[in-house]
Amino acid sequence: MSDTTELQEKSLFEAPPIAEQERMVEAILFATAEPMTVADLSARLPHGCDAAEALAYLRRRYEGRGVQLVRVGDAWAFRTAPDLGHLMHKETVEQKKLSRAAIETLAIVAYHQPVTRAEIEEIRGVAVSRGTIDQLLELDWIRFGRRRMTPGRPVTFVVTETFLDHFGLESARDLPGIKELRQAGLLDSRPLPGADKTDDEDEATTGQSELFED
Amino acid sequence: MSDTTELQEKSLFEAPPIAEQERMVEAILFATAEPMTVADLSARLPHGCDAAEALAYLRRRYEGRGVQLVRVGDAWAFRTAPDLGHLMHKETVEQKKLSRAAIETLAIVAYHQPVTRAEIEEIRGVAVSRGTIDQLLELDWIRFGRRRMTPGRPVTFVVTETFLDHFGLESARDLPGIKELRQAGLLDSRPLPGADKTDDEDEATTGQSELFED
Amino acid sequence: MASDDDWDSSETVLPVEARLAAEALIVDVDGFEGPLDLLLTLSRTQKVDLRRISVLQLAEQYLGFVNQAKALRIELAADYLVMAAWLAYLKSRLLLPPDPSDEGPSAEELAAHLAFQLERLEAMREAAARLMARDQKGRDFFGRGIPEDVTRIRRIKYSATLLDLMQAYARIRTKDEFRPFVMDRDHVFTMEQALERMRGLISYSGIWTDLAAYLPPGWDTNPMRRRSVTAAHFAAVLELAKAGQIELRQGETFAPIQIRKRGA
Repeated sequence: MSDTTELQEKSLFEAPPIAEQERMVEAILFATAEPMTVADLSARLPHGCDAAEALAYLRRRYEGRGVQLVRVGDAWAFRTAPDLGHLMHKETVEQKKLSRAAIETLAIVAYHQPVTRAEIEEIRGVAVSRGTIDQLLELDWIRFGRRRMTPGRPVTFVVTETFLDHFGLESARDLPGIKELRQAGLLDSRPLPGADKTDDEDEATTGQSELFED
Repeated sequence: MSDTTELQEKSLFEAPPIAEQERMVEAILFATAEPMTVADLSARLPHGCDAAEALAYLRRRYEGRGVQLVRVGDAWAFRTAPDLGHLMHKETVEQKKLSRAAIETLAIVAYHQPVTRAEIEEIRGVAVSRGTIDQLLELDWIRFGRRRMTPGRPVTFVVTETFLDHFGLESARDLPGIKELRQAGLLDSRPLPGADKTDDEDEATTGQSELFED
Repeated sequence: MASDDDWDSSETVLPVEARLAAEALIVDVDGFEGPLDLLLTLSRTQKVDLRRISVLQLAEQYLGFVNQAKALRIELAADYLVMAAWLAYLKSRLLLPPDPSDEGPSAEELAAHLAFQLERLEAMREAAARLMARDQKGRDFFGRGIPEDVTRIRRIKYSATLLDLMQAYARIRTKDEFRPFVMDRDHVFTMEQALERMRGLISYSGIWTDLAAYLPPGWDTNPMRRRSVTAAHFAAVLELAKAGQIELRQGETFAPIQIRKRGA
């Protein structure tokens, strides 16, 4: 017992050299397919290690290699270099084709997050089907965010770390063109002048052919 | 059109530089679900590549790193460096009460040390399982004392520093004696006739008679 | 309802040229994702930046589309018609001089908002395309193929208190030679007895310990005895606390009562 406390105390003061810490982070990240946060790594490393610093060294070491250390939100993971994808045709995962509605909804969630369903519908100008949202939730590309503090307290949607991982994004801030879109005011939620919404929320798909019948 | 054919022909004769081949092998071995032979690798690499040579370079590059390129039969794979295997474990600590048999055995050792196994069994009135002793030894709460100078020279057990630490005692003498136990109501204050005699006999063998002074 | 017959009849009504032009525009109403999508498609025929689009012209194009659909007896969903009605209103507002008595947003504000909506939808379409054109995991880059699982080790930490140890020893010592502690009145434990007992025990309790741990062995099986012994010990610890010998605490109502020696 006293031996272990002594050891722990010693390790509190003497962390392994940074080169060794780098090796450890390398081993841990190589072993997992999922991105790991600095906190996850710290929990696995001996006391006194600086996971963030080790990560910085490791990232530099793998620059230009066939495998790269990439940032995914708050987490880190090794991924093969994108230019070598053609060698991996056997590993390629057959992806379910996403509908245009699903792709657009995903983009809207990513660029406008946190966003409510009503806002998605306003931007697309059409009702969002339950299946579309369900498909994106199932892929773990979007998830529920906080409720909006407005009447009805609607749920919001945000993109996930899995989404960032899939599209090789460090964070949602790195979405292509997001800065320009924001500057152009295209990510603002701008209500229709005058309080009432004229475009009917009621997306009745029932044929109103009788209006055309002469 | 002619450009592409030219390019293809060129690649037929001119393999990518070896550094590039190394990157390719690195990416393939990282991403595949199984170790790969030189033949497997060659099949995936562009024409004219030397998978064996690329492997040799790659192996050297990973020497001393947190992951290593190892041979698995005829095939190659990345594996965690053997000295970092401990990072692949996650410990969870669970609190558990000591079993009744263990705590009783421990109490006997504490009160009667040095004590032989036969003596413990005599006091408890039941056989002491090997597991119970082992558990207490493993906890470092008891240890082997001197051998008793009696026929068979049985080993004795005594309590350890760790034991004293855990129970907040300075020495085994600080254990509450029979008198205190009795006062505390843990022992009947009116022993049956003959009980004292047994007590005395015990004390003689324990060498801790001062603990039991009435 | 647009049946085959309707199609045939419309073919006979309209000259071929007009029908082709209409088809080029309409193609398939189901192909549009709502009126806004249709408006966006129509606006492209203006071949200008969406910011400089003529909403008036767009409204006319849309209304023309709806009229053609009507002539072709194509079934349009309600939202297309709602949009048509709104655009007709907007068109008249844009053409007429502003009414000073009219409160609410001006026609220009409404037109600007529509242009904004179109621009925003277009921007999101482009963003979606750029997103999908990115390198994707499982297609362009890959994660570890042979993840090494983390082995979970469950370490069990055994604990025992001094009281456990003492009680265990007392249990052994009372088994044979001693008569187990039994009161004359079988099921009653008095406060005085508890007090005397606790005075002896308390000096070994430097740490917070549940009061329940102090109850004498053998009193917890019979409910009557358990009640009596619990009440007696509870009263006893109150006495001891009053005398300043121990400290008492309880996390919340009905939570276990814990005691420890004063000054520990």
